Amino acid sequence: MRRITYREALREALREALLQDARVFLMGEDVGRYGGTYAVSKGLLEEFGPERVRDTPLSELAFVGAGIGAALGGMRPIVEVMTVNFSLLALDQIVNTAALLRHMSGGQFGVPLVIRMATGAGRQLAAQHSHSLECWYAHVPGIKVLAPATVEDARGMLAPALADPDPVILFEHAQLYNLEDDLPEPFTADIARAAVRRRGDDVTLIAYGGCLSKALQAADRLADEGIAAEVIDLRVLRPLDTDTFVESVRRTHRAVVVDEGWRSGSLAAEVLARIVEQAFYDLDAPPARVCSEEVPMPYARHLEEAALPQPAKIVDAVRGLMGRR
Amino acid sequence: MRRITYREALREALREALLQDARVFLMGEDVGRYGGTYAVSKGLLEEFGPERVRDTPLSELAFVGAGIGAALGGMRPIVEVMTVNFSLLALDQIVNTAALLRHMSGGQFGVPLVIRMATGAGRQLAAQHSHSLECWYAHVPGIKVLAPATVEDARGMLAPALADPDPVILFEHAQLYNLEDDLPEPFTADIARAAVRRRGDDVTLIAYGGCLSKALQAADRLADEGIAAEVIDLRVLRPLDTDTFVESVRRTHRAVVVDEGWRSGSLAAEVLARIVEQAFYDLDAPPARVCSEEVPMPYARHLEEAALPQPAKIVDAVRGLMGRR
Amino acid sequence: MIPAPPSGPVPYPREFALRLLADMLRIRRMEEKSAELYGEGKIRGFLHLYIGEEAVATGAIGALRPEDNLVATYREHGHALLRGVAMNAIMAEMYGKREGCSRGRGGSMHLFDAATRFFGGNAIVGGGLPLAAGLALADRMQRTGRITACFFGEGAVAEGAFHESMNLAALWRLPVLFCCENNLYAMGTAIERSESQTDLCAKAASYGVATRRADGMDVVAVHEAAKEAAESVRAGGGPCFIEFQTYRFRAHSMFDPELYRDKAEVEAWRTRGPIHTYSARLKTQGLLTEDEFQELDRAAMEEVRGAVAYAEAGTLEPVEDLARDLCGAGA
Amino acid sequence: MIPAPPSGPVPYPREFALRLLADMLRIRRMEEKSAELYGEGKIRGFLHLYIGEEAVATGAIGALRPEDNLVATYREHGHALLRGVAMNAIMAEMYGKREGCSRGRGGSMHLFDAATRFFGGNAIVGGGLPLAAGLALADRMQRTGRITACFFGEGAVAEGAFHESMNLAALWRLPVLFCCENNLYAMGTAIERSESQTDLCAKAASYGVATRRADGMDVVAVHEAAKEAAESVRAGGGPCFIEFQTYRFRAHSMFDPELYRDKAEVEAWRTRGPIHTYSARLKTQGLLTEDEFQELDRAAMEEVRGAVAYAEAGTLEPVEDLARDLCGAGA
Ligand SMILES: Cc1ncc(C[n+]2csc(CCOP(=O)(O)OP(=O)(O)O)c2C)c(N)n1
Ligand SMILES: Cc1ncc(C[n+]2csc(CCOP(=O)(O)OP(=O)(O)O)c2C)c(N)n1
Ligand SMILES: [Mg+2]
Ligand SMILES: [Mg+2]
Repeated sequence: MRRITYREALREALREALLQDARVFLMGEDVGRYGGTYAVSKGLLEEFGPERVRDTPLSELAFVGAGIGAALGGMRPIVEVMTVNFSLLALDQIVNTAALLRHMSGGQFGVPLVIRMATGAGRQLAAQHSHSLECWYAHVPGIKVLAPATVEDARGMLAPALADPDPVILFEHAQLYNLEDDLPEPFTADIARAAVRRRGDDVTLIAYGGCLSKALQAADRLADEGIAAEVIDLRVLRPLDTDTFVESVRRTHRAVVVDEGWRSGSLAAEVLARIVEQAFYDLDAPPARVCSEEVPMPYARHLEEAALPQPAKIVDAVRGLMGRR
Repeated sequence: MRRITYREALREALREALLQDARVFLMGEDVGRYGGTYAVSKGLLEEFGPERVRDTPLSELAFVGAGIGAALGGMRPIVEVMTVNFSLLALDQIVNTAALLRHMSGGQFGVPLVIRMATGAGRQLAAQHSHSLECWYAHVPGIKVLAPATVEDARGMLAPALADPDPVILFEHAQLYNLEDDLPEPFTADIARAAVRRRGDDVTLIAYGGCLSKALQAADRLADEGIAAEVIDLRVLRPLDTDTFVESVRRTHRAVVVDEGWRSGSLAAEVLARIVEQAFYDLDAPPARVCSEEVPMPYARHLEEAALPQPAKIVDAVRGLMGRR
Repeated sequence: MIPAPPSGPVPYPREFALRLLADMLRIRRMEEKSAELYGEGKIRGFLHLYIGEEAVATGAIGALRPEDNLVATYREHGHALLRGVAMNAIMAEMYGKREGCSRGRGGSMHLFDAATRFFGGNAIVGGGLPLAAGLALADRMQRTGRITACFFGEGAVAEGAFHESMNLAALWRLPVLFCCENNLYAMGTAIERSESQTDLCAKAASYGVATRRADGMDVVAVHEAAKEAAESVRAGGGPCFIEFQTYRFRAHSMFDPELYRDKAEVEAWRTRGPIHTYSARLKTQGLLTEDEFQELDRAAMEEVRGAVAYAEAGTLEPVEDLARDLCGAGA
Repeated sequence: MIPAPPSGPVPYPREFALRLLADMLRIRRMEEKSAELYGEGKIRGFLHLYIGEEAVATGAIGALRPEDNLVATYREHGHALLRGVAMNAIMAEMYGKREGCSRGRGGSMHLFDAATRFFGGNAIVGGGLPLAAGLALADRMQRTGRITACFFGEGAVAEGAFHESMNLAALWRLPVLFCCENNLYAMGTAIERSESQTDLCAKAASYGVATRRADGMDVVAVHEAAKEAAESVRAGGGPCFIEFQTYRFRAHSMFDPELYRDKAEVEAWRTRGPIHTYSARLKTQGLLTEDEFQELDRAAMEEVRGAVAYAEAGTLEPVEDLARDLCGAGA
């Protein structure tokens, strides 16, 4: 049991991977000399050298594609795209090559690649630097999408992601890097199942990434009102672990999905759809969504806060489901 | 009343726009000399010249961005991206500039741009040439997304799209270009509402683009079984005209959403979520989705057919809802 | 090796010569204050300072006409100011106030101003280049006689957007003035580690574009290069690319620990500082006295004080207006 | 102006000289048959013929070693065949049969073969270049001594992917042999209307990459250029770019009405046809008789007949296996 930050947990995982497997290398903008935009890879260049901790030019399309090629060539690349906002420039390689290659080649060529990127808003970085597009990636067959929301997952998800024979995308919410928590030993290293972060029988709150803590805060407030909320952390955004949240909703008969993405076409819509498809007759009320307002993220703090999901909005949504307003 | 093809309807609309507004020009790969990949712009170069029917190099990111700049500069560009598959290379400009600019600039800079692209599968073009990513675009605030599924909409949607002060994306399903139908005079030119394409009281089938005809075929077969299906064509994918399909479902108490996109995170998920959020207590059964299988589109015809939504699958889904199997 | 500090006579009438100095001081003082305010939490988000690079925006924008278009990056405070955006509106924007030039929606990285055709403030590296090509295309098709100045850092040269935009602009002979601010680093990445060809003019020339190189620490060299280039672009000679060799004195952003360069290098470049070397030249030429310099500096600080007061007194956009301006009127 | 047809002595031992001819004939006959089968509806989707350009793949791939990597485009039937993919497997793939080299999943544009390190068949223009850089990076890091040959058309040069990949390969001195097949058109767009700089070697040279130009209609010129380039790449000299000047005799794809070029131009280029000009040279040199030519041609047609029979007899992937190979084992 050690107390470390999410950032340190990610760094430890990277260091372990670099130490244990000579095929592993880290590549991306400013991962080396600069120490990583979020200081995640700080110190790794000094320890592993510029071949294995490789700074790239500003060329998202090419270095992500090069990561795919290196994976095909026998390496186990970890490509950092800095933030999801810039990953739009690399989407063609991720979708049209990485995701399709194995199936399209009749099973001959797999792409054991890990792509890391920061995601999300909350630091007043405004419209172009605050996207949450996890749902886009979670839509694509052929890739796995992970969203570590805890220090333990930040530490534990990389190894199984690297062991996976297919492309895995790791979304690190920018608000979590400074999160500090106890790291259990041994820590779980699972990339298949969702996790129940809090038990409750009255309503199921389903969240992931940066919204998990907001759901937990909402659950605390609801407890004061005598409402026992179960909180589920999706953890794996593709393929979704439907059983875990459907089982919970069957028991609580109510669900609120919390998602930092824009509401329309959000991952929350997919979760909601699956709940309805599989637990319709167990529902006491229509499942609800708490998502971001459908506007580009504004710079001004009060506007950004108003645009994002907040514990109070989650509490209100639950009250609505419980017929308390 | 004239009988023309979807392709001819698009061409007439383009020609009309070029004739009526000197600010309008068409730009894209092979729209000129080649005559358009799908022959939509055939003859326009000869009539309007290379300035206004402008062939571009293979540079999706730059010529879409140039379209945005030209719109800012006072023109009314129509940019053709050939197919949605290649639009991934231009997504950064569409999302990070076109969609955000007006809000991010405090209302100072709007982008009156129309982007046309072919979408969808069905011609054995395999994994990289068969995407249906309308749902990704429909997720983004600041843009409008249209899906003309009829000859009338192919003819009527361009003018209002050009009149719109913001970016509008027109998805033309590649299977529709040869569709022939009567063009009513006057034709509707609406880009705000969904359309009821067939009346029925037993179940609501909701589709768009290339899936509309499949839903209508399914409705015919269902009629033989004594099931009266209402068929709704979404037409506008963003902002969704929720009222039209919710009103219908309130009446039929059952809904099946048909979408060529991959099931997880599909636009169908959003439609389903809205139905549940707004008509939960009117539903007699959980709404269902008929989407594409979650695999890269295979080349072999029998596999492609198996991967796509088909009338038979829609009929089965409806039977399921009606408790007839 | 770092070249000798800019020197030599300033070939301008006194009034214009002093205006260049005053403008550099206005940018410098505004940004020093911004950094301070960032420390106090009055300004948030990312803040990219232009300190050390002022000669580039000052000399280059001085070569533009009021009707021209300007496209900049996230390091654009100086460009906005010299383009004519009021310091009050810039400061209010960084405060996130409704009186800001983007109504508080954009912040430091997204300054916009329709009145001066300042198309912003783009936080996607290379994102402004296609836009500039498009603005120029619109001007060409409408025969406006305008040119579009597009500023970007040397780091953007590695992006596909640079390549595609240069080719489009050259192929269609669009009136774009590509202003590359080569400050040797992209965040922590030195140009040697991002470009196989570090001669950026050679790179740009491969598109068949006219190129120029100028000492970005010398406002005179910058202005002369920009003037000639702007003329050739305006005359229909097609796009022009200028590499301004400059240096960033401060960190990339307020989050940058600056592990990638040593203080000595920064200090050496400071000896080439655009403001003190230029004022020294003006003095030796007898165009400027120390008192006059102090006067200009005081005026700049006065303007900054006024801007801060304006921003402090600014109001917040009501939360109900969050979705305002998402769509245009009649949409 | 179209250069004179390739001529001059063939500097190779008879066996190798004839193998080059035989290989060009194999590609030609295979594709002529494919076009026929497309007409019959046996092959569907897109079909991009290489007819007229055979000398490029033949001469260039002949310069590779079995352990090298090959990355191609959607116009890759010939590359796959000469890389060693059985014609049976290629034809079966175009038939969409399970015996195809991609199990019928890929079709004409997505031929793959792990055994010969043929990384396919990419239908995104420029999409293969980053991949090639990555394969080369893996080889560099693993000291395999392999090189990666990457084929792409001149149209891809305008894409950002070309720019970013050339820079990465040059910056990191990766063992990539960039083989640009300049057939003067990208679908209907002539190179003059897509490149501000039509001298593609000048363009590539701006990345500090070694460049070569060769007559792509002359298998000897192609082979010599590729051999030297491959050697320098293998020796660690960094990436090399070769422009092969060639021409597409057929339409871009089976959907192309060819409105953008006139028959006369095509006819003129046909006089430079890689097969008849080469066989004529061999004959004048006494390395080939008409009977021997007919023999090679018969053999090629025989191989094609066999491949068609194989494809016809092939089986369909059961629909239940639609999702097979979506994820790897242990995923
Ligand atoms: C497409 C993209 N990739 C990465 C980033 C993160 N980033 C912001 S500024 C910057 C460095 C840019 O350097 P340069 O172009 O030289 O401009 P400078 O900051 O030196 O003025 C990076 C990598 C970004 N904003 N956009
Ligand atoms: C990114 C992208 N844009 C557009 C297309 C459509 N397209 C397919 S081939 C082609 C022309 C490519 O020309 P070139 O690179 O010269 O190769 P060639 O076909 O002449 O061999 C185009 C525009 C595509 N496949 N990918
Ligand atoms: Mg820089
Ligand atoms: Mg070509």
